[in-house]
Amino acid sequence: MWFELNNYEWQAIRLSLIVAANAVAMGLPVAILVSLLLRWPRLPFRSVLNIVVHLPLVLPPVVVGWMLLVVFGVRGPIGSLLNDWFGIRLVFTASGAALACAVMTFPLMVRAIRLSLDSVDSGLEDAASTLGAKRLDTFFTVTLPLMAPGVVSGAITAYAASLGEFGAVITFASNVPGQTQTLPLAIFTALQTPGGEEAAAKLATISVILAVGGLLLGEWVGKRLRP
Amino acid sequence: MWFELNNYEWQAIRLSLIVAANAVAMGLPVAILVSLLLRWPRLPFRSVLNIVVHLPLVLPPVVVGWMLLVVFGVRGPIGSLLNDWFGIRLVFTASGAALACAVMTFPLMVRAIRLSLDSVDSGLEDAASTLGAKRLDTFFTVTLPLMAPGVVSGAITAYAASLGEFGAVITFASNVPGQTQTLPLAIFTALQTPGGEEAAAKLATISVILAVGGLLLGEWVGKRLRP
Amino acid sequence: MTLDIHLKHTFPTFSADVDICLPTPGVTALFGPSGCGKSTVMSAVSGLLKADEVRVVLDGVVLSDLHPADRGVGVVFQDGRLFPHMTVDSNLRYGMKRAQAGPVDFAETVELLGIGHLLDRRPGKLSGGERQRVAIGRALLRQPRLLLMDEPLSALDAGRKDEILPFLTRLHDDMRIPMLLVTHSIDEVARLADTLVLMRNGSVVAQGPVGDILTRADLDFASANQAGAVIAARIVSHDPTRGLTKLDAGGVMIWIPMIEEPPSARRRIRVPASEVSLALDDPGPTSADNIVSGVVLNLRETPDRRMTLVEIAAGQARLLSQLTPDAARQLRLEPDMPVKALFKAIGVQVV
Amino acid sequence: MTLDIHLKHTFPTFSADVDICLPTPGVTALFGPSGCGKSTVMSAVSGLLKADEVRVVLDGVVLSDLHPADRGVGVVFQDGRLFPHMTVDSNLRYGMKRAQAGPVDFAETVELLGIGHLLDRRPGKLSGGERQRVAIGRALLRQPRLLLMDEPLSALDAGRKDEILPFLTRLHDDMRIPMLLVTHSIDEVARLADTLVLMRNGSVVAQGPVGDILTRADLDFASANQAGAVIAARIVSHDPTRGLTKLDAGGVMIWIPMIEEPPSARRRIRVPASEVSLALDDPGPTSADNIVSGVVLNLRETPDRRMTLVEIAAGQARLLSQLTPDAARQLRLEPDMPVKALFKAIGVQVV
Amino acid sequence: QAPVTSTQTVFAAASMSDALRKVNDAWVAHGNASLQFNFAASSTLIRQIDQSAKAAVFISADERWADWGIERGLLVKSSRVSPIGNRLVLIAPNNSSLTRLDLTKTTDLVALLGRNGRLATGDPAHVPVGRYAEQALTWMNQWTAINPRLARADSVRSAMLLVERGEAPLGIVYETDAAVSTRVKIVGIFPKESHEAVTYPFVLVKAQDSPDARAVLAFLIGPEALEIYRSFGFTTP
Ligand SMILES: Nc1ncnc2c1ncn2[C@@H]1O[C@H](COP(=O)(O)OP(=O)(O)OP(=O)(O)O)[C@@H](O)[C@H]1O
Ligand SMILES: Nc1ncnc2c1ncn2[C@@H]1O[C@H](COP(=O)(O)OP(=O)(O)OP(=O)(O)O)[C@@H](O)[C@H]1O
Ligand code: MOO
Ligand SMILES: [Mg+2]
Ligand SMILES: [Mg+2]
Repeated sequence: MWFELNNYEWQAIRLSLIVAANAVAMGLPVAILVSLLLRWPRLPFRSVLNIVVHLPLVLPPVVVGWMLLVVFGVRGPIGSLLNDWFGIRLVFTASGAALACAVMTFPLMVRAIRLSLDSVDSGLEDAASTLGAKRLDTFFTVTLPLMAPGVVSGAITAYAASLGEFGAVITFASNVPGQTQTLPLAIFTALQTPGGEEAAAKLATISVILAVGGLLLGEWVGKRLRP
Repeated sequence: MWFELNNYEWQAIRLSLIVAANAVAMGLPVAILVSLLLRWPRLPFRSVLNIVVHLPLVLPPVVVGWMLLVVFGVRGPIGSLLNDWFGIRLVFTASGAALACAVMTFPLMVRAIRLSLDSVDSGLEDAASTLGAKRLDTFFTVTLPLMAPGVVSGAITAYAASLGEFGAVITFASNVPGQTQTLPLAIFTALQTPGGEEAAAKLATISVILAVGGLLLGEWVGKRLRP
Repeated sequence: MTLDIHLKHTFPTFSADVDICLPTPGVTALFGPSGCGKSTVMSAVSGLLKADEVRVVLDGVVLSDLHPADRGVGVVFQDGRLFPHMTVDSNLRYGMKRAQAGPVDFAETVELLGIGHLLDRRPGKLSGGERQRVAIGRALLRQPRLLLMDEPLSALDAGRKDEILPFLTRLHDDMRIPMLLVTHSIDEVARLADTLVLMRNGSVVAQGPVGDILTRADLDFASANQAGAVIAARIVSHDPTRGLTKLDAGGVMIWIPMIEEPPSARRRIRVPASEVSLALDDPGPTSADNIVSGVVLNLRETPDRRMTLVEIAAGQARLLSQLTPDAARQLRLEPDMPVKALFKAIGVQVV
Repeated sequence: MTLDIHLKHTFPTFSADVDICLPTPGVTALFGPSGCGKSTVMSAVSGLLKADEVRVVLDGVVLSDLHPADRGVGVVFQDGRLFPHMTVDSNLRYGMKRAQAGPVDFAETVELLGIGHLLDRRPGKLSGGERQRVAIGRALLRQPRLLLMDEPLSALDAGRKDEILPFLTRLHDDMRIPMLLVTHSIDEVARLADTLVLMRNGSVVAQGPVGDILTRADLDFASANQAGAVIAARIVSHDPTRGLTKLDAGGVMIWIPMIEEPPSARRRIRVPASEVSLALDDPGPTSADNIVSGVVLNLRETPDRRMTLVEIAAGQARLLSQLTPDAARQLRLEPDMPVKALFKAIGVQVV
Repeated sequence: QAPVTSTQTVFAAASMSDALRKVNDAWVAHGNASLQFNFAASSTLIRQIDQSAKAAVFISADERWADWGIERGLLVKSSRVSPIGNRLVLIAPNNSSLTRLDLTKTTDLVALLGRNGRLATGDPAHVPVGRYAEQALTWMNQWTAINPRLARADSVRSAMLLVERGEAPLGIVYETDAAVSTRVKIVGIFPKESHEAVTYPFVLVKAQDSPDARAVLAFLIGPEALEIYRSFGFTTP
């Protein structure tokens, strides 16, 4: 049957979902934080941060994967710390794939969140502070709910883009079936094989179905959040 | 010198800028239109359109390039029409590269624009209509300026992402130095060549500089547009 | 000619069912407690509310068949709705550019509203009252054939109001632009409106000429200290030494502080019931410039028994006086009894 | 105890330089034309305006050293600022949850503001006046130690105002919460405020007890028909048959419509100058329930020469009467002359 | 022979780009019009030719895609030659304790990898170097043991990067790539018989077959070009 899936394909689906979900879960809080930082006009090195945030968007995915390897590899500045202190190795693991996706989709999240953040009426935050809410309290009860459409949109974009992320994942996490072989890697592998078009089409269809699920969820949440 | 560029590299820079600019120029009006359509809740096939818009985000770039090749190739349904009627060939041309970038960045544009569009106060559009402005007039004088932050953000995201777009471009437009070899393709080619890392790093740096120029322009325009 | 409004609309917890027929040109005040549906009526007339059932006819033209942009209706929204991305100048000119040339002049309007120094500013940097004035200007400069104003003067000080009200009156008198005005101020009603529509809970409780409605003791106006007589008058002569102008109000001579109008010009005046004292005999030297002899037409005690409203016929004019029920008893007032109505010249409002 | 406000701030085209010292607890009205800087002062006190120079001291506590959240200041903003993503209920409880328990009761406030049926709704679906009432409720329930209200009643009808004003008075009287109130209504000033600050163009033109300021003829109040005497009075007795209550106002007996207060309770009353007529002799039977003998203290003609304001001493009380300059001449009024001040019981406002 | 004045396009595996640019310089020096190149993965290139891209010559990094193109009738079968090759080598990071060893059927690569180490190479599913590695490992009877320990990269360069960064203690790459890296050392060379010869097939594209195209192909496999390939480390017979 056309829609029979082999074991590796099931694994790829499961893995893709896990990786995409983890990428969003990892990236979103940081993206919110960075958006808030960037909103603050007197932040030192503001433009540097802004550039760094956008790097993954600008550079070819393979280069990003390459840079991740340099930074998060066992010999990299962060990777060696993670390895020495916690025994965490990211390369060749699903967490590494999620990290690659999180990094690649990070600029998309930040852009969406900033867009919403810019449209938050600061008068409402002011009102909250006269009602006794301190900075964090105001953030969680007023700012965050009002910027929620951007957060949701950013999360959904990141989820969808993670489902399609190829270059950075294969470079950083490599293509280990069952561990880091997400759907796009499986699709790519199929395409690189003479006669693999049908398998590729099947996997691409699955990818689209997974994404549509996320989109619908996002639209639904977005609608509920709108005041 | 480290920063001496050969002819091909200069061409890649020029081409990347042209391709990115064209991608934005092509994609943006359509993205605005589609965003407006999607805002209309009773649009028939609304969810289908929504899914189609997001496809390029979800699918691995190579697959998108592949689909473009099938649709816009000289044997494809649209490609053959363009070829027969106007003698336009997109595959293997700079216009094709721009098309690939436009398609790949389309979901990003639509998402940004919709986010801004959702935060436009419809009361202001109402006010415009009582002042004698018809639908299009209201759109251009009220809605568009108020959603401008999203349009600008979408354009900048698309520009930056176009500068980094690899898979779809190399598949659909191929990697012809001076014609379709944009910066990411040149970076890829350099990386594939033994000892090409330095050249790749140089090109990546240039890519970042070009992107930063766009980002700064975008921030500047965005700031001027904010009421 | 008339403005007819038929509206039925239901919100989850509120429904409006309104039939209003108003003479045009004229100024109609919509009056009623918060949440009674005034803004809802305005939205329906402007075409912005997609009401369940709505028919608006202005002088034979079925407005409700037209797109809001084609209705030629100028709206001052309760919540301002200035375009935040445009300067004050662009806001003001927005409707003007899209309308045919009309009687409302840009320079004059800006001058009168005192917003000349704000033209280059964005609405975000205006004070509340400044915003409201710009909103009024924008609606006027749109050269409307019908003006809808939802509490247009609520954020303005008395001085500014005193400047704007006569301008609105002139729009009405000279340019014959009909207006529908939501206000909570009986003073504005009296000074501007010909017709009063009293709403409550989504329906119309009373509608009619301002004079009639304001003197009806069964409505809330009397107890709210807002009753008064509105009388059409003609200028008879000026007395510069005394600083007074004599009016003929239906055969009764009434003195008011001098106004700059040629003799025989017609003005409407309002004599608030609170200003009018009653006496049985000539009271001797007093500060009341006007001592009008009349006959008690009727006495009405308000439901809360705190006030008696006495209607007095003097010539063709009707005056209203409000007093304590006790004073009415002391004077033994009863219909057809002759009385003197006393009131000061400065108590008379020229509207 | 006092509330001291020192503020210097410059906007591109406007600068405020304000020094205000107000007695607390008490209600202070900020009064002045649109754009004169009232909201700017409010923002500085609440801490939301990062002013060039600002020092706010409330009863010895330097508020301006505190974060806005710690100032304990309840604010009713001119532009509402309800949280659009919360229900009315959550809006109301937002500040309450973050404050210590206090004297303002949720159920009572909701009841009084008439917003009980709106609790589950989002602000986007409220009428203008409903929004304003929720904003008032939110600020009150925050249990403030200082209440700032920027035109809190502007969108409300007279009936609703009449319900809310006494509640605010009670907050002031019973709970001793000081208030700073921006309003354009002299009626609200008279009914609520002890102290009046008159602003113009970013500076304070006059400040002092309401009674003093309102009777000053050099200010705009007189010409705007807003002058009046505010007098402290004590209830002497009730006369249920006549429906009147007798007050002792500094030795002068004044009748007002009956109020439900025990004898010897103290109330402030306001006698608008427009309500008071003057006569030289006893006028015979008249509707004026109050005929007070007094002595002319002084006469002031307004700059526009349309009105003469006469101050009359009667016992310890001061009354104001406004008349045309002509009437003043006719009566040959001059200082120290004995006169009768006539006014109706229903003309007296209990504030 | 008369110089070629028409623009001829060569579709070539990306790893050939530097060498081919040099060859083009020589070609131009003979008075011919400069060649146009399209560098990408072999699979991408042949698919583009399938969509009637105007290529004169196809240079694949992998015999399989040449076979596929010939089967589909895209390429001129008779023109196929494989003039250059490469050697498959085992590499380790510079600081590795491994010393040069002879790779034989008995070399225990799993032991060399240590407990958790992975062997980096191209994905055998589609990257040529990975397929040669699979053959070699199979020859050594270690494929089943090593397969789960592979780090499958999308190109030989990515595989080498994993070794350079110390993520993988061992890698299998081409000699040409290992030669230019200063951070890896060649630990062993796989014997010729352990895998199919690493060759780069050059084929004419049927749709663009012309005397000019044939002249280009002839030059690309001619002695002058071969000298250039050698200088880049490719082997020639
Ligand atoms: N953000 C700003 N930038 C520049 N000017 C401002 C800004 N905010 C207020 N102003 C100006 O400062 C002056 C005082 O404003 P403020 O809001 O205090 O007036 P206000 O007394 O509250 O007036 P209103 O009764 O109309 O609300 C006004 O002239 C206004 O135009
Ligand atoms: N979008 C809405 N959804 C539900 N109810 C609404 C909506 N808009 C208004 N209402 C309700 O309809 C009623 C009438 O509203 P409307 O705005 O017409 O009142 P209004 O007379 O203008 O009051 P105000 O003087 O307070 O502005 C109110 O009870 C209000 O709560
Ligand atoms: O085509 Mo390669 O050079 O084996 O990655
Ligand atoms: Mg309303
Ligand atoms: Mg203000």
